[in-house]
Order: sequence, then C-alpha cells, then structure tokens
Amino acid sequence: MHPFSACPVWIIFLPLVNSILAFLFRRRGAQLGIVTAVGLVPPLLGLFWQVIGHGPQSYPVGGWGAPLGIDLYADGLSIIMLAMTAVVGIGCTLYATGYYSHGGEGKEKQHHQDSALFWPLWLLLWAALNALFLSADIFNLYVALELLGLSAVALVALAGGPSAVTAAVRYLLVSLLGSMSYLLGVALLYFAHGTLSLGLLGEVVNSSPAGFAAITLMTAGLTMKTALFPLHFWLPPAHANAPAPVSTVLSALVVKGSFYLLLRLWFQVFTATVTPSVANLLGILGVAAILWGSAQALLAQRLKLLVAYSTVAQLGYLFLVFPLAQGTGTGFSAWSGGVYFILSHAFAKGAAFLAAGTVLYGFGHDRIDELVGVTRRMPVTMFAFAIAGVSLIGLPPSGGFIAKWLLLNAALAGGQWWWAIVIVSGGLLAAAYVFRFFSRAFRHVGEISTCRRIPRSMELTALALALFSLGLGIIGPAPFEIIQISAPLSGPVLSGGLP
Amino acid sequence: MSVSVLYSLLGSTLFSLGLYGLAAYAQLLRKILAINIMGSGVFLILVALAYGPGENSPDPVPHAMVLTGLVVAVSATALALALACRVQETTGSAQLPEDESD
Amino acid sequence: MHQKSGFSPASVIILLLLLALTGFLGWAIVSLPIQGASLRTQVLANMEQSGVKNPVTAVLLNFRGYDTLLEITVLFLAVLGVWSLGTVQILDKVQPGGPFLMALMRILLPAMMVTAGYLLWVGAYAPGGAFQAGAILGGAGILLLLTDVRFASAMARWPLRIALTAGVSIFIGVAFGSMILGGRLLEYPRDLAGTLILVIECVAALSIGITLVVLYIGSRPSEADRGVSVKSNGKRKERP
Amino acid sequence: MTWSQWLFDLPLALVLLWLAWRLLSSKDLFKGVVLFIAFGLLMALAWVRLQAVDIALAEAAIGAGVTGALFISALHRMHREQDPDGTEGGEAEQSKE
Repeated sequence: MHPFSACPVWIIFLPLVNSILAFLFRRRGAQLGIVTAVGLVPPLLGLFWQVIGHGPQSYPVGGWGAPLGIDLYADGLSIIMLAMTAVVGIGCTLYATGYYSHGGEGKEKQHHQDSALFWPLWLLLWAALNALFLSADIFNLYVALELLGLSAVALVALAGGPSAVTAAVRYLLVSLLGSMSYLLGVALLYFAHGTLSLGLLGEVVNSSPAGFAAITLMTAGLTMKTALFPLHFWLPPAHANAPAPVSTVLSALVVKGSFYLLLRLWFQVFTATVTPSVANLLGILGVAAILWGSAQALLAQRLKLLVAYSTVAQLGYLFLVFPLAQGTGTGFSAWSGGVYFILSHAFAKGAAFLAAGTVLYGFGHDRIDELVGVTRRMPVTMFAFAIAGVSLIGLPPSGGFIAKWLLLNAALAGGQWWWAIVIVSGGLLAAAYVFRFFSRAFRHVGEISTCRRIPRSMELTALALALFSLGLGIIGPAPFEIIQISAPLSGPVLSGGLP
Repeated sequence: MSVSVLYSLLGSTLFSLGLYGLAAYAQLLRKILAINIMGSGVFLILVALAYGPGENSPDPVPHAMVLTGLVVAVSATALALALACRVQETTGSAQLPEDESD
Repeated sequence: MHQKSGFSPASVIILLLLLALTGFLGWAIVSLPIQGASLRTQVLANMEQSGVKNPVTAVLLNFRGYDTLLEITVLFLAVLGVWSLGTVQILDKVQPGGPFLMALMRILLPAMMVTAGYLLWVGAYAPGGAFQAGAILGGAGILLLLTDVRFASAMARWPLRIALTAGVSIFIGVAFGSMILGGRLLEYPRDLAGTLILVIECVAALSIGITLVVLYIGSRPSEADRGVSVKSNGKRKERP
Repeated sequence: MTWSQWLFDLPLALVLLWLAWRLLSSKDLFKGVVLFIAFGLLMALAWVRLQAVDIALAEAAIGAGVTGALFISALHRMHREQDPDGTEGGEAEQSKE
C-alpha cells in the first residue's frame, strides 16, 4: 500500500480527534486549533501531490469497497475544496486565537463567550467539511451534512443573545428540513439502483420517475442549505449574529459544502435526468438572489448584515453555472467559472467578515452610519476589506474578476447573453454597496469614536485572506489544471479567448 | 397493493404532513414535532421498501441507515429543544418572529 | 392563540401543494422496480467475514462502520451544542420520590441494566446492539438522575467528559489500530472482528446512555460548586 | 396481501396518520407530546410488522422513550420560565405529579 494513500483519513480525523481533545482539555483549545491547522498541511500536500500526479484517488474504508462499503474519493474538485477549507480554516483559527484571547470585557451585544466550547465545535465543523469533500457515498454524505449543519448551528448559538439564538433555531430547522429532503432522495436512489456510491450511481441513474423525484428532492434540500433565493431568509440573521470567526466560516465555507454536493450530483450523477428548464429555473432564482441580496445589502444598517446579504447575492452567481453549462462547448468554462467563484468568494468573503468582525470587536457596534472615519483607527483591517470588496465586485486583478470573466464567457459563447447582463449589473450593485460603506469609512472627520485594542492576529489574518483572493486573480490559469482532473465537463477553458 | 407500497405511501403522507406542520405552526416545539414526523415518514419509506414479501429477510442496509438516522434525529431534536428553551428564555416567547433579518 | 382556525385561501393552496407532493412521492415509489437491485445479497455473502451474525449489526459496525462512527460523533456534537447554551444547577433536577417510587426504582433499574446488557450481547446474532442498549441505559440514567442525588452530582464532575467521549474515542482508536496493523481504516483483523465490534459496542452503549442523560438535562451541569471556574454562561442565564 | 393482513395493516396505517395529524394540530402542546409518544410506540409496531425488529427496539427506546422525555423536559422548562397563565400551562403542571 502506498504510504500516502491514508492521507484522506488523516485529513478527516486530525480535526476530529483534536475536537475531542479540545473538549477534554478545555484550556488547551487554542493550542489544539493551531496543532490542527499546522498538522493538516502535510496530509493535504500529500493528497494534492497524489491527485495532481496520478489522478483521482479513492480509499475503501474498512477494505470493503463500494458498493458494500464506503469509499473516500478525491479528484480535482475535492482537493480545491479542501485547499479552500484549509486556507480559510487556518485564517479563522489564527483570528480566533486573538478574538478569544481576552473576551471577558465584552461590550454591548458581544457577550463573553465560553471559548472553551468554540474550539471543539469549530474543529468538528472542520472535520465535517473535510469528510463531506472526501466522501463518495450519498448516505455517508447525509451524515456529514448533518454533522456540518448541527455544528454550524451550535456555533451560531454561541453568541448567546436573543437574535443569535433565534437565528440559530431558524437555521437548525431549515438545515434539518434540507437534510430530510436529501435523505428521501437518497432512499429513492438506493431502491431504484441498489447502490449508494456516487461513482456507481453516475453510471446508472436515468430519467425514471424515481430519478426525477430524487433529483428534485435533493436539489430542493441542498438549495435550501445553500440559501438560494427565496430560501435564503435564514442566512442573513444567522451569519450576521454569529461571533466573527463563526460568521466567516459559515459564509466562506459552510454554504459551499452543500453547493459542492449539488455540483457533484448535477454533473456526475444526474447527467441523464437534468433538463434545461430546471437548470434555467435555478439560474433565474440565482438572478433573483443577486438582485435581492444586493438590494438588501444596500439597505443594511449594520456592516455584518451588509456582508451577510452580499453572501446571498454572491451565492446567486453560483447557480448561474447550471444554465450556463447547458450551452454547447461552454460546459467547462461554466464549470471552472463556478469553481473559481466558490474559491474567490470564500477568500474575499472570509476577509470581509473577519474585517467586519474586527470592527464590531473594536468599536462594540457595527452600525454603518456611525462608522465614519474608521480607516484611521484600523487601517490594516480596512485595507483588507477594500481588497475583499474589489474581489466581490469582480474588478481585475482579483479572483472574483476571473470567475466572472469565465461565467461571462460561457454566457456569450453559448449564446445566452441575457445571463451576461445579470453578471455585469450584479457587479455594479456590489460596487454600490461596497462604496456605500467606504464613503463613510474614509471620510475625514475631526473626532473618531474610540476603539479597543485589537490583537495583531485579527488584523493580519483578514489581510492574508484578502491577499489570497487577490492572488487568485494574479496566478491566473494554474488552478485550471487542477479543476480539470476528472472534471465531469470538458471543453476549452475560455471558449471566447482571453481579453 | 403490497405491504411495501402501503407503508411507503403512509411514509410519504407523513412526510408531507410533517412539512405542513413545519410551515403552518409558529410554536417551536410544534415545529420540532413536525420535523420528527417528517423523519418518521422518511424512515418508514426506507424500511417499507426494504421489506420484500418474497424474500426470507429484508435488506439490512436500509435498516442500518434508519438506525443511524434515528440517532441523528434524536441528537438534532435535543439540540433543537435546548435552543427553543433558550429562545423562550431570551425573547420571552417560543415562537419564531415573522420578520426575517434581526 | 397562535393557531389559525378555519381555512383561508392560502391554507387551501398549501394543502393542495402538499397533496401534490404526496402524489409525486407516491408516483415515484410506485414506479420503482418491484424486486429492484439491492445490497442484500452482497451483505449476506460477506457475513462470514464480518465477525457477527446479525446482518444489521454487520452493516452498522463493519461494512458501513464509518457512517456509525460519524453518527456517534453527531451525538457528541449534540452535547457540545446543548452545553454551549448555558449551565444549570444539576441538583435542582433531583426530586426524590416517595417510598413507593424508590422501591419501584430499586426493581426497575437493575431490570433495565440487565436488559441493556442482554441487548448488547444478543446484538451480535439477533436484533439488538449498542444503540438499543444505550437508549435503555439512557432511560435508566434519566430515572436515576431524577431520584438520586449522588448520581446527579456525579454528572457535574469532570469524568463525565471522558464518559461522553469514550464511545467515539474507542471507535477512532479501533479504526486507527486496524490501520497500524496493516489494514485500511476500520479494516478489523479477521479473527478479532467479532471481539472488536463487541468492545466498541459496549463502550459506545455506555457513552450513548450517558449522552442521552446529558441531553435530557438540557444544559451544562454547573461546575460552580466544584471549584472550577466556568460560570460565564451561568451569569448570562440569570435574567434581570 | 391477504385479507387478514389488510385487517392489521390498514387500521395501523390509518391510526398512525390520525395520530400524526392530532399531535400536530392539538391545541395543547402537552397532549401533543403524549400523542407523539403513542405515535412512536405504534411506529415500533409497524417496524415489527416490516420485519425490522432492530429498529423497533431502537424506536421504542429512542424514538418514543428518550425523545418523549426530552420533549416533556423542554415543555416543563418552558412553563417554569413563563408564568403559568398560558392556555397550556395547567395540564403541563399537572403532569409533574
């Protein structure tokens, strides 16, 4: 057996074991978090090296192999997701060591949280994400989804206030409803085809009534968990009221977990079942999400709520992948645009939420109208927010630009120009809500409200994530080769050529 | 109509009924009850379809899935109930407010 | 007060939609192949190697043991989630009953323990196993919690944390142990499979039992009177 | 399916459905929870009917037993927090005895 073949196991179990340890040794949470962050790097590199060098890897847990047993599986999409999780996760871990270092003197809504429970929950969530991205079994994915959803809910509730607890319970109900719907789809698929393995299902699923019902149920459940308009109502309160590192993880990673699964199902399992009309429906809902989310972000009174509504809008773009991939020859362009969007949004939104969390931490509130001149108090944080804003708007040379460029390209090359209008106008709306905040933040005034001392790690991690979102645009084509590893769609990266 | 079909239709009816309960009632405990009914519906479909009248024993894989699902359901219910109690303690009411954002 | 009485047009539409959903599901179910493909034959063909004779136990703890491992993690997660919401004075929960109740408990509790043990043991070749046994242990624990001060105060001490994590820990331990012995994750050595499964089940049942009691308590048992300083959430709980 | 089986299955299915409806729509939450426990016990019967004894045991212990206890405990906690002037307060208070 190859010594590296066990890498996926370590990637899942290192955070899991550390979560248990962090529960047992309450005072060592931060250290265990850092141990996890550092310890994950070697197995991740090992897995990347294997996948990039030798193609997709699978690992039969228990030695049984699908369909009797459960397989772990990693291809290009999985390792991109794992890398994204690791980058944002490491950032959040470092941020949280600062955020929870002296949390006793909370102001206003910022209750003193029992950071002792943050660490086990966060590490468990990390384990759940890794398990989700590595699983190739639809029922195992259900358990991983539940693990992810419940740990996210518990983290939201950690903030403790009435709005956080209410948001958490709403989130929990939606999450459970989504899982139930997904599980029913799993049941139908199992009885129709006698297997739970993603790979095997991909070969046999057809457009039978059961297949059609399964994709409907699973898509409904997962879009609910991904907060697609009009099922987004739970997201803004949950993401805005959670503690700062938690908001970041929720917006940057957790919603991507269910979207990742949706991508897998649509493009690798239900290829024979999906119809252009359903894909268009998802695209239209995506458009509605872009418009509605941006409008709400423009109206938001609080910075974290603005960022949360921006997530609703940005998630809308992801759903454009489904109709855009239907065009002839545009499949890979749309697919890689979607994957790129997931990545760049994770980094940019991660940076934006960390920065917004720092503002809330420093000033004790995040009411936009009162945040006049904050750039002078926290220049590093505001710089990070600005870079993140560039990527959210989709200006060059950010990762957001490349993502939107790919999507635009797929739209124009496939003759679906109407989606292009939305992509462009969505960027303008994003510019509007980002500048709305900055017009106040940069204004020069004589007196600026006082700010509490901010740990260095909090400012620097936000900046690092922002730079990642920028770097994604600068390194340009490198990730395409990874995305291509056993991607379900083929075709040129850019069907219309470079600008 | 076979036993399998009868019970799986019962399962899908329970699923819809639970969905209705989840949507129609504002009281949190009732919503949580409704989720549990939905879960029972899904589990019933799994077990009913695993039951083959002609065979000696039913398919064990869905049974294992349901056992797993039951434990997940009780965990989620416990968390939901604890949250519902906190909602009441902090807001004074165990109902979800209608306005969405904060 | 919060219930709608009578039918508004909206509720009629909702009902029709739900009927449509039921019909849609029914249509999908009825269209399934009567004797469709299943993993039943594969499970039965590999029973010899699973170490147990009950197919459901074989699927749960061997063929799809990874699912079960994650599922026990979900139970652990539920405890984390519930504990993040505040603390409770555990002794408030205790309400020692009258002599009749105590006498009943003296009979009931041993009976529940024996049943749990029996279910654990029998799970290897007949219906039963860790979850059923754990649930009965949990029930016994809840009864004990309500009546016995000593047991209740034990819930506020640190060994509780070990008991809560023992199930998932032993599972992970065995999973990695089999990897060290040269197999895959959770690939039990053939001769030891039955024993290892029984060990996992015993520890998991105890953990599940304790976990259910802790979930029943509904908040973190306060350790304030144990001299450990984790009162932060307790403060939050006090309402003006 | 024979005639005698219909005599068992159909009533069981209808009673389960009726219980589910009643437990969701009952005005009194405490009654709803009691009906939920009854629902769980009858589900256990359905599991036995479908040759799923493993699940029947788990449902009786977890589904009906522990989940029911969780609901009653939560209900109790909510009523202790709130003044017992709600419409459902009276019966929940009685249930303690």
